[in-house]
Amino acid sequence: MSDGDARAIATDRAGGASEPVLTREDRASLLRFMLLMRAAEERGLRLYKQGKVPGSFYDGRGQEAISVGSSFALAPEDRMCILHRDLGAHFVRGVSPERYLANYMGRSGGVTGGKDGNLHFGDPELGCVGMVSMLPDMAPVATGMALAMKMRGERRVAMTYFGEGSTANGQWHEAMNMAGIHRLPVVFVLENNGYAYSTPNELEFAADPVERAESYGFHGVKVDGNDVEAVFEASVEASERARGGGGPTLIGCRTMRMHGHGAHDDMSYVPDGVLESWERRDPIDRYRRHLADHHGFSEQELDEVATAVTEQVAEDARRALDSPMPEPSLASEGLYAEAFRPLGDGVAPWSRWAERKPLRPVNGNGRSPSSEASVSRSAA
Amino acid sequence: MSDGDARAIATDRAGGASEPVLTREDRASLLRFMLLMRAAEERGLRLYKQGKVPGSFYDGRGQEAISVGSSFALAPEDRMCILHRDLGAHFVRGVSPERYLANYMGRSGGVTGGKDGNLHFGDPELGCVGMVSMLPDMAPVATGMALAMKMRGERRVAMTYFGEGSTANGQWHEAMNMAGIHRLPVVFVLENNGYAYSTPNELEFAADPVERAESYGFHGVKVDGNDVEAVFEASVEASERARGGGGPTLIGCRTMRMHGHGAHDDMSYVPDGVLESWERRDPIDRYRRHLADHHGFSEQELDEVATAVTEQVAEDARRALDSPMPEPSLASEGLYAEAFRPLGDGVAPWSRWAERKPLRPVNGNGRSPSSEASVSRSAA
Amino acid sequence: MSPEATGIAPEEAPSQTTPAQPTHPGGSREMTYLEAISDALREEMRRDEAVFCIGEDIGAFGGAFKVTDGFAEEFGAARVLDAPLAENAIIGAAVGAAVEGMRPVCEMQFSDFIACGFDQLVNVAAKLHYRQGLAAPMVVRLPSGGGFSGGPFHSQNPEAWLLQAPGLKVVAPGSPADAKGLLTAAIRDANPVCFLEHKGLYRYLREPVPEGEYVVELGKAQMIREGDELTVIAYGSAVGLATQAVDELEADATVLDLRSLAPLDTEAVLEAARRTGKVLVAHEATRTCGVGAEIAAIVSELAFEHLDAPVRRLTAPNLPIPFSPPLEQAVLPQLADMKEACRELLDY
Amino acid sequence: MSPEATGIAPEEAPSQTTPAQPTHPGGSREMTYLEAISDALREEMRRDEAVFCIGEDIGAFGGAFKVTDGFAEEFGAARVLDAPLAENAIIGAAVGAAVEGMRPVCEMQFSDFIACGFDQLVNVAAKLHYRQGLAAPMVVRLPSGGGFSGGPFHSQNPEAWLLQAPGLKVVAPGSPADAKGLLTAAIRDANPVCFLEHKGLYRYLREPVPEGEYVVELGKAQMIREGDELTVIAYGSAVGLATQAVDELEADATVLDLRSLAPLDTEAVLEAARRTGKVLVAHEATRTCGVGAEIAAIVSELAFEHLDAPVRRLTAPNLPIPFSPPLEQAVLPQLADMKEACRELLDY
Ligand SMILES: Cc1ncc(C[n+]2csc(CCOP(=O)(O)OP(=O)(O)O)c2C)c(N)n1
Ligand SMILES: Cc1ncc(C[n+]2csc(CCOP(=O)(O)OP(=O)(O)O)c2C)c(N)n1
Ligand SMILES: [Mg+2]
Ligand SMILES: [Mg+2]
Repeated sequence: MSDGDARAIATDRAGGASEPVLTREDRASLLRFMLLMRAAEERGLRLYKQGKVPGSFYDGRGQEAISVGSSFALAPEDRMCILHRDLGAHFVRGVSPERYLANYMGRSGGVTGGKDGNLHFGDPELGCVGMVSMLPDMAPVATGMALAMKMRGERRVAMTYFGEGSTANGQWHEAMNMAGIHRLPVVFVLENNGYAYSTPNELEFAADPVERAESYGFHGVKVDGNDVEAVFEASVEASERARGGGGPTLIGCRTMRMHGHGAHDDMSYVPDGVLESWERRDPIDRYRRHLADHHGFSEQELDEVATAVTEQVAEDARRALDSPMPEPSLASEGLYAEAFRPLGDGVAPWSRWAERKPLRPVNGNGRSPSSEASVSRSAA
Repeated sequence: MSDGDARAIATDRAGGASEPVLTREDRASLLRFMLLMRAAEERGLRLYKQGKVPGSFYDGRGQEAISVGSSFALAPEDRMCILHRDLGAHFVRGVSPERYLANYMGRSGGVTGGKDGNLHFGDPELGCVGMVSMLPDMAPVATGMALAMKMRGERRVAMTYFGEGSTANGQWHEAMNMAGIHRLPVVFVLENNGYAYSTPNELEFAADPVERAESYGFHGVKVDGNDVEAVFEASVEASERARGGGGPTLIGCRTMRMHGHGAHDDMSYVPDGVLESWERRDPIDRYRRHLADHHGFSEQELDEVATAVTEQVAEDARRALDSPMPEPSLASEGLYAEAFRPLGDGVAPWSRWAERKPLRPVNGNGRSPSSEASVSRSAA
Repeated sequence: MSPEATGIAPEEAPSQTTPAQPTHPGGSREMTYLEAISDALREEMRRDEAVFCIGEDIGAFGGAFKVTDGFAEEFGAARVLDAPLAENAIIGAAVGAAVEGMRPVCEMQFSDFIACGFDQLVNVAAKLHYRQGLAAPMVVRLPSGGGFSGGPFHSQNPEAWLLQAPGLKVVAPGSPADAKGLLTAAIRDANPVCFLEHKGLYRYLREPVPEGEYVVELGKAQMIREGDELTVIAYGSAVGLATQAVDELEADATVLDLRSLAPLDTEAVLEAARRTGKVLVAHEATRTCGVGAEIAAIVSELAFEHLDAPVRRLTAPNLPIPFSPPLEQAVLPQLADMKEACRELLDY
Repeated sequence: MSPEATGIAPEEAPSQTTPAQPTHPGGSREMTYLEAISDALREEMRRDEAVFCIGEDIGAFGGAFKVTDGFAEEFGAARVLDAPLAENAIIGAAVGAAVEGMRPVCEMQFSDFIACGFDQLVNVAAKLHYRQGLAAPMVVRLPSGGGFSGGPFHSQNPEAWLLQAPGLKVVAPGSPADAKGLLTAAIRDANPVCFLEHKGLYRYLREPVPEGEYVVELGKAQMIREGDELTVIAYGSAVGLATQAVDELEADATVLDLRSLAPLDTEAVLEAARRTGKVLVAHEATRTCGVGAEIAAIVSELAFEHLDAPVRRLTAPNLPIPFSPPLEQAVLPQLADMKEACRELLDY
């Protein structure tokens, strides 16, 4: 499939809305975040092979355009539940490669400080709720965040992800259905990467789950998941719709998981030639070419972005390796919360957000101050 | 809505298959089973009001055409999981009003002998698996029965029911999805009676769940749930499709729950006039008129059917009341099974089944004799 | 048995009085256990607009047991949200709303349906703070217990499942005043709290309950009777049974109402066990790996030298709760069983 | 820590030998715990065409831990069914197939995911025979346990949840031979049996296992060491730890491997408790309302007069299992903890 075909798929989803404006710098950012995700995951995999990562290792190679393109659309006050193939979204929202790598290695400098591993994290300060293993359990959670936003009359959005395999689970259905009934401001990003672990699409469902959006009463769109701007545009449209009270959107991204489910998985179940053909649609290579061909980026400029990323990851890996293991006594801390602390806002690198007003109403339907300040009386 | 309109809805579902043949006697049976359901439930409700039914009381008044019409299509070797609005199906398959009433009263003569109450029963000897409260948990179970049938290459069908409210639950989705993937011989009968307990359709879903069938890769049809022959015809078509390897069908029946969720529920949440308008579409009255107008049944004949039913229920109620309460010692029996015993076949009153061959292959892909004979070695 | 025993019908069943609570400055009013729960919920919804209810049929209908009767009128349908029949979505959405600063109170129509929302409760809600340092202040109300021919799916006491899910708090009031005070504390707590309300007590218990704000700290047991020869440790429906039994036996016994199962007031348990030397643990839930087992293990380990008799458990046996009255009565602990268990220990 | 500790990678970890089993007429072959499970499953699928497997990635891929490696080739994809990611559907479909005369063996990819199929397991499967007299012969395989940085969702031991669901049988082999014999018995049993297989033992334990048909009756504990001063009651991963501890301490101790948790071999437990007067119960699962609590309660009640020391529990505390090695080691019971617990009791 050529670049042109991919575009055709992308416009498939268009609803006539005017194109969101990406500056030159925004485009460089999109490339940079994809490169950052790839480089950080490559580094993580190396650390794993060196025995520095306990447990298992999972990455999202080949799927970088999805998490980067979708999260790039969000405002600081929006909220995310990010999944195991979506490292790029953590970087967009402000997590550093250092904290990602440290988390994988179980170090105290990791986002969870060693309490949880892998991509099972979300930085509350950056408006994220860390995923659990059970799939797709974050779909109801994101739905609940959107419910709170709607109850308070806020122009905000919750966004979450799931693989196509996870759509078989009942919780997916429950979340879609509830989101549809109340037209909640939630954006669901479906990543169809061909497989659930080893299980191919034909054993996961008999009809493309994107098609189901309609039967939940909301919009479903198909985009080329290897085209970062297509994902971005669909996400902008979905977020704007959500903010305007138009309800949820299911964005179905077709892509391919270019690595095994985890590092131990040799993908012997993937037929010959499939990976090779997807390799030619690599989202990073394609976007690099696209920037050169259509947006006047020079090879030197593009190389500079790549070099900066390489250096950043190298430096962050060093720092992550310097981070100590947690003290064993930490294990017995933090079972219960002493008090509620609200989520913070994420970084929103899209230039559009640089100077706009906050999306939360200043008063009226806003958050109850008592609830934010509320202090637990429990003995804990 | 007139009778004519209802017919229009019914033909909506038609697929061009030739009309299944109903004899005059079959039609009398359909009327009789609907009357039997209504009379038995009325009797049950009276017993409840007299304090003879412990716990609560639930019925399916107004929905008689659905359970009767659908189960009437089945062959003896087919299997059912029957729900709380579907007493008619138990009667069609061979349960007596006596055992139904005794079960409600917690007597030893009830189908569960007092272990469980309400409609939480299924007679294993008649090919039925008793429902649980959790909705719609029988959908995966029926799917599993159909899976077994398919694995053994049998031309048999599993049929189950659920209310429209239950379609919001994740298990509904999981069952639909699995049935669709493997094109299993299962017939799902959806009863949209307007409410889940007090919750109206608009708070249950944003789009009619029948429409979802397609997104699971199988047929969905809409029928007038108050037209017994329409339900029957859709069920015959669905069962034949299933037997022929054509996969599941979701039959969506529009109806109205004419009583509260349970006897304690005064239905104050139903807007004025709704019940009255549905009363005019009562499935039993309509069918009686239909038999008189189109099939030459005399008033006397029809009265005779009704009288016989009244007498049968009176007699069965007497016997149920004579049935003793179970011995307390029974409570501690039967937690574990000592050995597996296969389900028996149900009664199949449709004249078509009177002289046909068994649907199970005689050998080859059939049941493993070892598994039927297998004896538990457990200490229990 | 008639339906009002389930608390569904509006008629009132004969009520029993538990010992008076400490007097409250704001005055008090006679309330049933059910009214006390409604009262706490209403007070908190008035006080804090972040508090909202979500569950099946809780809006216009007021809930299967009428706990939220009139709430939709007072607070609007958006804060008394009728949910679709989807327990994982209810609990999962509550987690999401909670981290966003709301204070959701979920109602399971019957506690038995917690099995349908189990994953969100034990994997998402319970572990969130430990794993991510993120608080999820939410309550899951669980109408529990049997005794009215609810059968195997409307009579369960699910507390042991919840206690095996570290990160949840679990409370089980045995009196109207505690029901109000503990629910208030649960709503204000920063953690997911499972609130077990026994359906059999809904309209059976009635006593003066403090008006206005009333908080009972989570994690504190309460002494209902003080005596030196025996301690009966109970919670929920077993508290009344235990009190009645020792009163009728005129036993010199302590009755300790745990009130909170997690955190557990181990100190109060051990103090009573050491002081009396004989312990009976009583609950309605089934036996194996239940609260009784845990208390017996704690007492046997930490009060070993003080014990004058084996720690006994009075519980339902390991069976589903059958429907028919004679079967159900054979399974659920009765007053006679309680008296016999006390007598045996006293005579040991 | 490297991935093979999870049993996922093909490399072999250093293995430990458990005491020899009684010799078997059909001869025996060295197998790991994992191979013994595969072997039982393969034998039963060959013997009875009603037996089939259903689970995620168990077909062409052979399962996350490779238990069904090669099965799809031998038995065809239809009998080694790759299920969609839907645990309630897997267990529910198994119930349906079981009542139809099949013998389904479900695999949960990790035992932690049982929370996602909990409702079908505890409400449908467990209660079916009691309520309806209908047997559902099925097995749910549950790869359990931690020790390899699986984190809070890949390290749990869910047995207490299952034991609080009357109607389920629950087994937890601690050796390769028992893994084979108990799985065979589980498949042939007429009830839903939860089969807890500890992931840490998969490639760690290796011993001669009887070839061909081999059945270990459900509900029978096994004495691993016989001694008079102390009894350590354990199952699963704690059995090896207990044996090693008493051996290294050269203690005159009995080690009892429960093997079945439901039904429980209460007789064997009480015999050992009465004979030795001192009991330690050890398991990896978290503490509150766990198997340790149940055993401690039973022993304290029924062997009270024979006890020379408090019954002690060695378990994980009430915490999720953290990911990072130093944290995980702080939470899971270690050999040193086991030795210390034994020593304390011996010195009591
Ligand atoms: C409820 C649940 N069951 C099983 C698993 C084990 N598991 C982990 S990833 C995976 C496949 C997920 O596939 P998909 O949703 O397509 O996401 P992908 O990994 O392809 O991005 C499975 C079955 C799980 N995580 N959650
Ligand atoms: C999982 C689950 N949650 C809650 C309930 C409580 N409940 C019993 S009936 C009912 C409404 C069911 O509505 P619907 O599926 O439309 O069936 P109907 O009763 O209208 O036939 C509810 C919520 C239940 N039975 N199962
Ligand atoms: Mg996938
Ligand atoms: Mg309905």
